[in-house]
Amino acid sequence: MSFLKTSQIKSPWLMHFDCGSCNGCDIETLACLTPVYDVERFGIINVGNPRHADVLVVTGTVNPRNAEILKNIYSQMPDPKLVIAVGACGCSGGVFRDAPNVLGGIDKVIPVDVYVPGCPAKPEAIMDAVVTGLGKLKGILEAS
Amino acid sequence: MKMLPTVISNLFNKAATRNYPFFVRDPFVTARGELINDIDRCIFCGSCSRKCPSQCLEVTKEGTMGTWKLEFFACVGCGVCVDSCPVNCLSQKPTHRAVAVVRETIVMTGKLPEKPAKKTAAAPAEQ
Amino acid sequence: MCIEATPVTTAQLVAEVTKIKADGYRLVTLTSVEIDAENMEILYHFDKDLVLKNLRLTVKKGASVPSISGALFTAFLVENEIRDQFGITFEGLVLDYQGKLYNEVVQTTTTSPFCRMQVKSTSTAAKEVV
Amino acid sequence: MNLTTFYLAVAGLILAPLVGGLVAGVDRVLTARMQSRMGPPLLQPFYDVGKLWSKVIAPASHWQGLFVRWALVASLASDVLLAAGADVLMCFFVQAASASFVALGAFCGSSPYSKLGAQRELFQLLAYEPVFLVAILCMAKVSGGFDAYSFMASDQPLLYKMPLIVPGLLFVVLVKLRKSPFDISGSHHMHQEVVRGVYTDYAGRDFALLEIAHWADVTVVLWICSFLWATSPLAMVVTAFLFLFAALVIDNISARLTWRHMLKVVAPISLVLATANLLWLYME
Amino acid sequence: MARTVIPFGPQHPVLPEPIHLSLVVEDERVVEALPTLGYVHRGLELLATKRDYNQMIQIVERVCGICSMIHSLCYCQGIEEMMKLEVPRRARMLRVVWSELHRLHSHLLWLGLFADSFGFESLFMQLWKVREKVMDLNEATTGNRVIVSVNVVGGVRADLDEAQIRWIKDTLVEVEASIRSLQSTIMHDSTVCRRTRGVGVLTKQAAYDLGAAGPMLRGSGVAQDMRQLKYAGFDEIAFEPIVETDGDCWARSTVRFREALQSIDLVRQALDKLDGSELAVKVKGKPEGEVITRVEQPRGECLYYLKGNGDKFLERVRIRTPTFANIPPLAAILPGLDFADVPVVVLSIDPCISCTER
Amino acid sequence: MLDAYIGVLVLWPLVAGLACLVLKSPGVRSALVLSTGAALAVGALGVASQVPMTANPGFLSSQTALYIAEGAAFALPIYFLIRGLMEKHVLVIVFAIAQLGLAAMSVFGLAAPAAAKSAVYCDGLSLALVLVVSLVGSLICIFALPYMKHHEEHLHLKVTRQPGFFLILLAFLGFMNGLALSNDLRVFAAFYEATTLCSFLLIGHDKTEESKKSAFRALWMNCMGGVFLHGGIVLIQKQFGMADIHELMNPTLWAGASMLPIALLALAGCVKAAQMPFQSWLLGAMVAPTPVSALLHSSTMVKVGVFVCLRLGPVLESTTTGRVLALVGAFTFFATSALALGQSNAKKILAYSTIANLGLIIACAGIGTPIALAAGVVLLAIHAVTKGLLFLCVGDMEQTVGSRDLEDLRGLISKSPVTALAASAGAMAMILPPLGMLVGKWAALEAAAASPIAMVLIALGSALGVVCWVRFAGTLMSGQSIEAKTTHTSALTSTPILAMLAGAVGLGMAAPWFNALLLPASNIATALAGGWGLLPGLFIVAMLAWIIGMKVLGRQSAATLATPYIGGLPSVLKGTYVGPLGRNWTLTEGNEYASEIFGESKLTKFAGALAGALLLALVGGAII
Ligand code: SF4
Ligand code: SF4
Ligand code: SF4
Ligand code: SF4
Ligand code: SF4
Ligand code: SF4
Ligand code: SF4
Ligand code: SF4
Repeated sequence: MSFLKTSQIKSPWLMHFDCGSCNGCDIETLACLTPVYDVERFGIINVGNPRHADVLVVTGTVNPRNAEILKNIYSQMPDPKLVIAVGACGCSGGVFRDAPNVLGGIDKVIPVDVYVPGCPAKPEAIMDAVVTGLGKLKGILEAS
Repeated sequence: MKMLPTVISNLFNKAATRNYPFFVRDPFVTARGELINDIDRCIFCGSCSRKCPSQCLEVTKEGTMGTWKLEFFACVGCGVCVDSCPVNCLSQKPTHRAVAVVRETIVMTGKLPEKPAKKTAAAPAEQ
Repeated sequence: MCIEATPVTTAQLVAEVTKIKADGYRLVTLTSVEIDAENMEILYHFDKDLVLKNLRLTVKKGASVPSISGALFTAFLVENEIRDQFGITFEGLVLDYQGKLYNEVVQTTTTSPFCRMQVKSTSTAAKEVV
Repeated sequence: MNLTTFYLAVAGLILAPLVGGLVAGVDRVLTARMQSRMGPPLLQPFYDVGKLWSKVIAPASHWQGLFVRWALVASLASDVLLAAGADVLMCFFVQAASASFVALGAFCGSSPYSKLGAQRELFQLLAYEPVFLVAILCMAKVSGGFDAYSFMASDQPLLYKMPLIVPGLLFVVLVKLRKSPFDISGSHHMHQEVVRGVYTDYAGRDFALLEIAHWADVTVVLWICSFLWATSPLAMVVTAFLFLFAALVIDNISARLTWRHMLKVVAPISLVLATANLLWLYME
Repeated sequence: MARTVIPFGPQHPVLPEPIHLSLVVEDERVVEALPTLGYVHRGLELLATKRDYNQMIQIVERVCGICSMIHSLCYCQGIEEMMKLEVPRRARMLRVVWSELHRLHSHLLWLGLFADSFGFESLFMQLWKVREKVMDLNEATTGNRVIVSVNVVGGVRADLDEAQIRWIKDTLVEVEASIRSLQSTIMHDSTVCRRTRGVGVLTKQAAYDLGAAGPMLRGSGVAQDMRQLKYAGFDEIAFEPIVETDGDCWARSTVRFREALQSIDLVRQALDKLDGSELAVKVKGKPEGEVITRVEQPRGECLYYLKGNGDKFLERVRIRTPTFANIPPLAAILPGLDFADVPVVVLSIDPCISCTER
Repeated sequence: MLDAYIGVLVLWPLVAGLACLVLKSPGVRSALVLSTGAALAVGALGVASQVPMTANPGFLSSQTALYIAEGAAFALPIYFLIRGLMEKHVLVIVFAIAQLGLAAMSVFGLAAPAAAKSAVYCDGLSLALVLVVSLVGSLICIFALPYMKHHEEHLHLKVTRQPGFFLILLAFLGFMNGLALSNDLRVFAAFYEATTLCSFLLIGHDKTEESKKSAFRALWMNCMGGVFLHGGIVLIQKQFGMADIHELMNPTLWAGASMLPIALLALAGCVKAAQMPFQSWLLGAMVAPTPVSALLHSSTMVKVGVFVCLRLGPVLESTTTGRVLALVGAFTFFATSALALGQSNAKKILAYSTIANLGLIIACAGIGTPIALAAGVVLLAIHAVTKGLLFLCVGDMEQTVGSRDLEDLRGLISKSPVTALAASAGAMAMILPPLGMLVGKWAALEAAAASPIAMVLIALGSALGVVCWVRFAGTLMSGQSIEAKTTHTSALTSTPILAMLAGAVGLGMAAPWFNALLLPASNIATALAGGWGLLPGLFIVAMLAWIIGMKVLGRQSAATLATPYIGGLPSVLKGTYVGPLGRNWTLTEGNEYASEIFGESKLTKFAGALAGALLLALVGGAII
């Protein structure tokens, strides 16, 4: 693959959005950045700005209010982009599926590329998800 | 300035990083990871599904066959079902379940206990 | 088993709260409970030196209750929450989210001047509100 | 202009951004190590730029593309000037032009964070520019000329005569590298109240070019710092590295300050020190 | 004077959680501030109508992942009070162990985020590095790193053996040493003090009257901590609330820092008091009546109001979490701040919006 | 031929002005103004081709001319005195009387000085001023035509007051040319006073309370300047008995002599150039209609002050007086740049920045080396064009938007793109290499090598200037898109703007070739050996950047724009976000002025005191 394509896989900038999570998954996502897990090994930087992000990591359940935000930031990310739904909540609404102000998982609002089960998902699982997502991206890039 | 010694010692000591996918640490034996069902032993009593706080288990019986369905992506891994199973056929691996690119439900079927058990392969089906 | 709580009426409420505050209590929170199809209960929890003192107010659903946020600024959040969840309106809320604290009702028209409902600056807030 | 100058200029044009990229790589690896992490590969900054280059994204303003390219041209021009041994003062002004374009582009953006970042970028410019200028004036005073070659020609390290400008230069390096405590207008991966400040609205290809411009800038700044010990090319490299290293250490042992503090305390102090040095040179 | 409106959040890199502040600034000084909530609201108090009182344990644990253990503790204590259950001593002590381990990891987490809010990346990294050891303790002893899920009505469902107790004690020695080595940075570093001292001051009177909770209250000089109520095993444990008097961000962070060390001590005390009693008592019947329980979470006082009517579904679960109490004081100190200090001050209340909104 | 050119330069405007007064028709007025512009351009270029030169045109060299000049030395102060008495303005009265006293002493008390050898002396410096007056000044007068029409509509005047207004405006051009060219101190002084008069009348033109106040403030300060000037002249008359400016500016003449007269003249220059602490008259003058501000108070008249100082340059070189003057200038540069940063009133920004740049030129004058003087001349010329451009732009914006506050001009690019872009370009021309102002600043810095404190102050001031102008341009450009509703601007408005823009950019880019054009005497190229050679290279780079930029711009203008990043809250309505209560709230923007650091009142007091002390040192140093 050309340098440009390789670099797309070697530099996944990540953005985390807490979409109504209980914080359990948030702190595990954050833990990925810290010395013991250090995802910067894969070139991952946690950016706060959708315009710079390649990978959107979403934790938590969707409610009508944050669904708008989620849609907005997703649409502000440049293509090609990956979405990772973290935790039972992000995947399906988890334990809160039946709560009155919960619409369900992230895929109710935006397309999800990788689902990470767990409550909370372990940092290792989140790293697996990024690797899986990049594999998917690589496939797309190679095909193009 | 106060952080200087820490920073310098970090620089000259080994990094705290576990090089994860290339180096995997042994899991803690007690860790509550992936939920598995030894379907041969399951009596499809439904106790697990009634107790599950996430309501992600569904146990149904039809004729001589029983079905045990787990919506894994809603399971919170609390282990309540494991504790409640009368025949201890449920258990949790110490490792986490692999990530997936599609959301799937685990469906397992087995014979109801009256007759001698015959196993059917676990068949994951897409939702 | 019931918790100890002094019953109050809507009319007495603010005076009672002011009195409790003067005794050195502070507001912990309000709890709203549905008692039957028509009636609601609002419990006011106060604390002083780890001891709770409660007021119990019974009102009709959809009723309007005087807000105590004028006397105790900190009540504004929970009163808004109760309005969101149980539809009880509070008169004289210092910061009124108009039933939209948590729940979404998207409006696309208003572009009212910014922050009519501003929070006052530190010292005055402490003084005026307390 | 003779042929050698021309070759040097071309070398400056090509090498300076590469060096800057490498500096960024070293920066990230060392920073990670100081934080007890393994850190990214050394070439990570290049991958980042490659990635950004291949991203498809709508611009936040029609003008940004223009200003990004102007900033890049100005940054590269300042490298070329320096490589060709031109007047360092002019080289500095050209580089300041680059910073101005970056801020201007940010002003044209649509996000309030971008604009706040632009304001802060200007305040930073205000804080470090005079210090940097005075440092260059000191060098010129000692070496007797304003061009880069005369800075490099002195047989005694300039540092002997200008110890007091070191804090000032370090301040400049910290600002230019966008390092704590002066990553005020936009830091790179740390979380900031202004998100990424001046960079908030730049994205995709524009952002990649901006990054290259930034590399070129970093090279110029470190290069000018290295004049302090310009007895041999190796000494210059070592000096530049020491400045970089010091900046990284400071980054890792301090919290971010506010622009108010920078303008009211840090900038005046470093300027007074630098001025004192200048006056001292005149007293001699 | 030129005014700028800054929509701050709900998605913002410096806010760990979705809260929105509409800030009006002049020269980067906040002149008006209006918070907006609702981005994490799930309505889980109302799930009580769909989940029985046992299943609700898992739900309330997820009011917030960070204090999950203490939420379920509070809830279980309420149910136990309604059902008049006597929790065995070992279970009560184990509850102290895990709740204090939670406090410890929460405070380390917070100190890291706080450092991050004023741009001190390496301090953040260092603190989270230390915290990983505590997470390992959680995972090895309970089965999960964050949501430990150990409480059941009537006791606990996990136990510690001798080897584990020894291991916990050893690890805590390391953790304590690492934390202490960062003490001077957190409390005395000049750049840190620049960003925290005198910033976001809440006076003792204001803190009390505005209903502040936890370190926010104690940082302003009020010595109130729900652990003084002697719930769980705290009746047998020597405990004094930690108080600072400055009322600024520095005081709040110092309170939390000292509490982290105190938690280590409390864990040790509780471990030493483990006896051979049961882990849980048998539960019979259904909860009935009205009860209020209060516990101290890392962020402050948490209050549960539970009402049962003899059914397996509770009639009302009402949760007042500490951050909920700290939002009004926050709203009161925002105006007048430097914009750069907004995240620092917001972080200084250790905001946990997920529990605020439930 | 030369005499004819000079005649056109000095007399034509006066005649045209009088014609304006008599023939009140607007059409005729426009024709007169336009033709004056053309005539002045011809005259100026004619003179330019012959520089350096001397001449003795009759209307300047005859005894009559000298009588007129001496008469003016009485007449003008008497007029001021009368106005002062009517207004009971003590300071005006005092200074007018002092001027009268000095005039009397000069005419009756001392022996008449030897007349100048040639009545006209024109070197690069004079030529620069003549070019500025004739080209920039004329363009501003043309711009004033539609502007004043508009202006009077706004004010709902029944009877137009434009004939008188244009008389003064045009006459002023003539006076300025005369001032630049005359080589006799007495004639020079008469023109100097005449500009004071014009300024007074024009500031007070609107006859509002505020304008009256400002006019009188300008009057008393400039009268004070006049006192310094006449004081200097009297002393020179006493000391040397000479009036030939050219000969007087010979450093050997002054070796060992008292520098007091030079200090006084410099002081007069400082007042006219509104240096700290005399800046307030120029700020007050901003109440006048914008062409007036542009013409008198930024691009031309105030240049008289720096012109005087630059003239004194050779004498000042490496003297205490010179060094102190350099400090005065550098300090003003720094302090007023800082003040400009704290302003949101666009005209005030321009005013402060003008004072600042004049300070820089005065600093060059104080340094007095040939290269410094050359830098000063470059700055003088380029500043006039650039600042003139900016003033015209602000004038136009003011009339399109109805406010002169920078905050209200935000996003002007989408309302009136031509003006906004021209203004932004002007702002850039103030700070960017290789454009002229920066080249001048750079030369000034290198020239200031002898004066470390001045260097530091210049460094500070230049950084402040960058901040101020980038923010200025950024604010105007802060709209998001290129597509815009163009408001119609009359040709008489846009042509001067575009011409000035071309001038500002072209002149700046042409800096490398100034040597040949303007400054044969002081060869700036050799003085700045290595550095100067860079400029053509930079010029090429700039052109390259321009081409790249235009291509990109062409491509970009088709792109659809992204929604703004605002924490996930952008609303479907442009310029709003979905905020509290689920409503759309307006996204207001404002600049930061760091008012606790750059606040006007505090800073002015402090800096004014310091500058005052410096001026005392200037005079004191000269006496000792
Ligand atoms: S999956 Fe579990 S830990 Fe994650 S947000 Fe949901 S409840 Fe919290
Ligand atoms: S064994 Fe258990 S699950 Fe089966 S019927 Fe009996 S009580 Fe129910
Ligand atoms: S582990 Fe918990 S959530 Fe998962 S299936 Fe079992 S009971 Fe349900
Ligand atoms: S409780 Fe055990 S035996 Fe019963 S259905 Fe579940 S898994 Fe099967
Ligand atoms: S400061 Fe600039 S060069 Fe350095 S790592 Fe960050 S973005 Fe790259
Ligand atoms: S590190 Fe913390 S503060 Fe920074 S973006 Fe992540 S959650 Fe937010
Ligand atoms: S304050 Fe609430 S959300 Fe935050 S950690 Fe505590 S319980 Fe959890
Ligand atoms: S707005 Fe402009 S044109 Fe109108 S009256 Fe005022 S100054 Fe004159």
